[in-house]
Amino acid sequence: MMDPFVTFCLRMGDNALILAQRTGEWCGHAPALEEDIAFANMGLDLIGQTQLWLKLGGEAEGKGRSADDLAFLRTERQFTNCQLVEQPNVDFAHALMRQYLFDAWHLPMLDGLTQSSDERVRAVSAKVIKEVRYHIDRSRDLVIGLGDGTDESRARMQGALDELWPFTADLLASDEIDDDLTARGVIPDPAPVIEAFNAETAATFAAATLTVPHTGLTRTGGRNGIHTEHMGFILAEMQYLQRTYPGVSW
Amino acid sequence: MMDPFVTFCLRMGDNALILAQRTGEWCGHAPALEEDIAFANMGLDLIGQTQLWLKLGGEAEGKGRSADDLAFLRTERQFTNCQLVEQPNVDFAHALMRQYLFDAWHLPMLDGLTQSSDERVRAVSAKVIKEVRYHIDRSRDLVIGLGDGTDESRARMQGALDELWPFTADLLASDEIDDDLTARGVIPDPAPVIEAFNAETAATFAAATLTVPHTGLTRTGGRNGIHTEHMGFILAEMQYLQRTYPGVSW
Amino acid sequence: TPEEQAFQKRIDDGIKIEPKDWMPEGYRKTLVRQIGQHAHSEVVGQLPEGNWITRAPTLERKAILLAKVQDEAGHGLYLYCAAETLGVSRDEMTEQLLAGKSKYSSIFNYPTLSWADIGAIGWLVDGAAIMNQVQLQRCSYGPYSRAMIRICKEESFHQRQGFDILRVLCQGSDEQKEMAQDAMNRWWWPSLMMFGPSDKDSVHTAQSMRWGIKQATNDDLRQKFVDQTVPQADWLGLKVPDPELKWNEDKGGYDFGEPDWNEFFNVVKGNGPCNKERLEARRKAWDDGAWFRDGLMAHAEKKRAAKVAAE
Amino acid sequence: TPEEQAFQKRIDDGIKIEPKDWMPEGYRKTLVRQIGQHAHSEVVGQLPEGNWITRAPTLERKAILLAKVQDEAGHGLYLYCAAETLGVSRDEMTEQLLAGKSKYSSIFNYPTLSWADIGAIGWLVDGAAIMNQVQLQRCSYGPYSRAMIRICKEESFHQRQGFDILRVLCQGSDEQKEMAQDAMNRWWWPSLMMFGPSDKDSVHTAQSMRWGIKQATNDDLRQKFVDQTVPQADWLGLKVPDPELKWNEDKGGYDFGEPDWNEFFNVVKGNGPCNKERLEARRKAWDDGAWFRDGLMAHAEKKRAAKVAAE
Repeated sequence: MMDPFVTFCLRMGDNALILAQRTGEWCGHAPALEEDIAFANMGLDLIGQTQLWLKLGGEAEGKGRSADDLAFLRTERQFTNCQLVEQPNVDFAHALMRQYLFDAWHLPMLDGLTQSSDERVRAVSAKVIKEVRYHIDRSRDLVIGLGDGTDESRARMQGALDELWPFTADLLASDEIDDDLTARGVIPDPAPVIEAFNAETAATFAAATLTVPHTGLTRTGGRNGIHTEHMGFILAEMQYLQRTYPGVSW
Repeated sequence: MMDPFVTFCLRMGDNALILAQRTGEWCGHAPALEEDIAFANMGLDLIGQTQLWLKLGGEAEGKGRSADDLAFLRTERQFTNCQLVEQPNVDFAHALMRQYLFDAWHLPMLDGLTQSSDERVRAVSAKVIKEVRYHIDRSRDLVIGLGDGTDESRARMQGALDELWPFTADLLASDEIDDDLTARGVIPDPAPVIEAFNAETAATFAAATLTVPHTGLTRTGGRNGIHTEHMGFILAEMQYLQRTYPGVSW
Repeated sequence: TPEEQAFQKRIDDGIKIEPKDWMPEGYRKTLVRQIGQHAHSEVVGQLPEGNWITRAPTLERKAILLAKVQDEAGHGLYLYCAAETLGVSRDEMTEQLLAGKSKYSSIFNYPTLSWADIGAIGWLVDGAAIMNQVQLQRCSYGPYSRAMIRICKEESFHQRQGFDILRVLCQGSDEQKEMAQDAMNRWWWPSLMMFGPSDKDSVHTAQSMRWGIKQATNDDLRQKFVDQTVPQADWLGLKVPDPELKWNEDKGGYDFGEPDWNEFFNVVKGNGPCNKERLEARRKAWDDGAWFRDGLMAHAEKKRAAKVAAE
Repeated sequence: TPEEQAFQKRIDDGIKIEPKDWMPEGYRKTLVRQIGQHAHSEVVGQLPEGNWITRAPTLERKAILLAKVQDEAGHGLYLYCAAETLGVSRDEMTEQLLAGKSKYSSIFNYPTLSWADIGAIGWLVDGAAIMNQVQLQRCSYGPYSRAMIRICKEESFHQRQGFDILRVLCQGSDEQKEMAQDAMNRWWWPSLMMFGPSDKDSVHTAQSMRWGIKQATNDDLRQKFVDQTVPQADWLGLKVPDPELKWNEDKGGYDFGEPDWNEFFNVVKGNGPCNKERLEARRKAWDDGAWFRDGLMAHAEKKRAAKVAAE
């Protein structure tokens, strides 16, 4: 088993980093100037969160790896983000739904983490949770507004929900690493986080007139480094400069 | 001025390589199984051509760079392919039109090169020209068939032609490097190549009921390492493994 | 019936059944299903490997991979032709695939996550496929048998190339070895599942064998595959991810663990990691390509009409 | 007319013109055109830099770039608001941009080919923009002047960050220095062209200056920019790609070569390297986003109706 605390920090950091990559792709291409601004801002928050978590992970690991080393010099199987965040920007509905589902887990998770037995985790999550409250207020409003909008906007949001819902299994999964950290009070018990996620999404999708698909299909593995085929392309792009010019400063 | 002969070999090889990348993206996604086969086959020919030209360029350069070194370890500004071949696969019409325009230059160029004063160039082009005759027979037939097909197929082919035509300027360009090689009989005079290109495309577009756009817009620079913004992403993907695991065998 | 008896006698005598010969409806149906699935597998099989064409690490490897994927599309074409001799068109079969009514090999619902996966697919997946296809060369239906003979030649070539990718990785850096072992870990069990469920759970095996469509049982083929592959893994220095794997002197073969059949049936049902992506990619190719197929058809029609008018 | 005289007097006295004040139609039109172009430039300006967000080499640089692009979109918003005070809506201005009737700064029609380009855009392009915007802070039209004051603060921050990217590259490896010099070679002349044609060829300058819309001539601003930038280039160790560049002791400034105005007018006409890509990207964003804007509007309408019904 990998070091649980390091793994936890990498999972948190990788989620933020890969979601930031997808978010950053919208820059200049969003459907309204306000969304360009919001997505850039969200990307900025997520990169800040990446820096905090990966720094903490690198320090805990004790091999001298910086946040940048961890972001730019690991390979695909070493990334532990959930598969949800790597899903492509098929359209803006996918981007919003991906963000909302992530936020719906992220907020109660962070809420639990602010009670962590680990001081460093408390400090990071206290900082991050403020941003995430703002994110979910925005993403929830948009999911409701577009679900309960025109026929087309509802169809697009429902389509995005159908495609992305199976990936929430990865968000809500826990394994022995989590068990160990939960037992030590470093991270919250998964049950209330899942409960909060379910309550949040049930209320929102009801207001949005959207329906959670009941196919039973689940997609998992990201937290253990098993990704979808999109991931390799994300990394090739993200890491290109660091890989091409190794060891220099930027 | 860079060594003219080396530059010429790189330009030929880079054209083939980057077109092969774009061609390879279709694998499994073409509109008919026959096209999957044809595109894979064309990609295969183009990679073979890449190997021949880059090997020759590397040998002429005399710095011990292999074809793989040249393909996987140069950076964007060092690639000398024309901008046409890096244009994206917007739809299959773009892919076919890009291929046809390239073939329409490639064939007369190779025809001239088979008369080169340089024996190595004669040898490579004699081998390559057989493949390219087959390529243009195919791409020409498809351009005509789809131009003179349904309203939609004509509109798509015309759209692709409108977008890609400005890039033919880069294909047909020549500079002092070419002048030097022409003077030494290594490469053909540009005039008959351009004439052949014009005759070929005029006849084909007439049969295809397509019209060359007369905007006067021209796009050039690829042969001197000035690319479109697509190029960096092509290279990030193509070179990722070699950049990530430097110095190993594959 | 006397027809059925004569039919069975031909098969027992090793005489091939040809398209125009009388055949039982069940025989025809079984073949259409099997050849169709096989053809679809070749077509869908382009996708996981195609995923690495633009990222192949050398020009040589890129060329080999392109050639391989081209072969697969070609195999798809032979097989659709073989199925068409039974009175079902390629377009019909394609529609069935896209509607989710016709299956393809479940192995292609796993993602290719590293370059080593391309090696593992060639070595393990094509290896398992060949094991199955070799016996199909003797299939009682002539067109299928002949298609298989052509295909088998190319497949064994593919297997050697896949093995060679892993050989180089296993002789390479620590990271490359790790990449190879990781691929082995992920592809081993799905490859074993390629032979289908155990004979006792296999619905079609007995009848198919009687009809000469199948020459060997799933379990026999699986055993043969394991016996052939484990020494190759040893040679490569890769660990087979099966704690129960052990040489059994008595039977002259390996004992090995049971694949996770829940996973198998789950993937068959459509819940594998890439089922959705694979079908969507094929649907998109088909839908986006409609204008292309229609355009060429319209042009051919214009040419034909012009020719008729000129005569 | 007396109105015109009173208007001109206010301007000469340095009193700002506000939206509700009387103004000559030409003044209004000039401002709408200029503010609109300026707003469009901020919006289109997201694209060349946005091109490197996913590829920024460190987390810190990625964050800075995201913040910068966010600022640009924000500036676009301020400026559209300023223009709206003159009676033209953001949607109208957007339609004009997308129809190719309204321009944006030609500099954004050049591609960003390397990471150093992000540095060069910050240092040179934002540097030139600030030179122009600083004087616009004193523009006679109140809303525009106030928008400029906010914008200038952020822009000078951007310029320093761009300079810092180049500083690190110039102190880095040979390849990094080469990357920086290459960016300098490509962005220098287009940056000089940002001030517009020489005063003698500039149609609007004289009237704009009389109206207090412009406080300095194109050539004066260009000279100031060169004088400010050349020492910075020297400090970085970058060569300015102008063989005619020379310190002129008499005028206390640099002499420098003439930009290629043919290139300039060609790019303005739409024939630059990325004109087509930029406009298409904005058109696609707008068209693909129609369902989003319509959806939110429909929802707001439903909520409003429900509220009315409840009252």
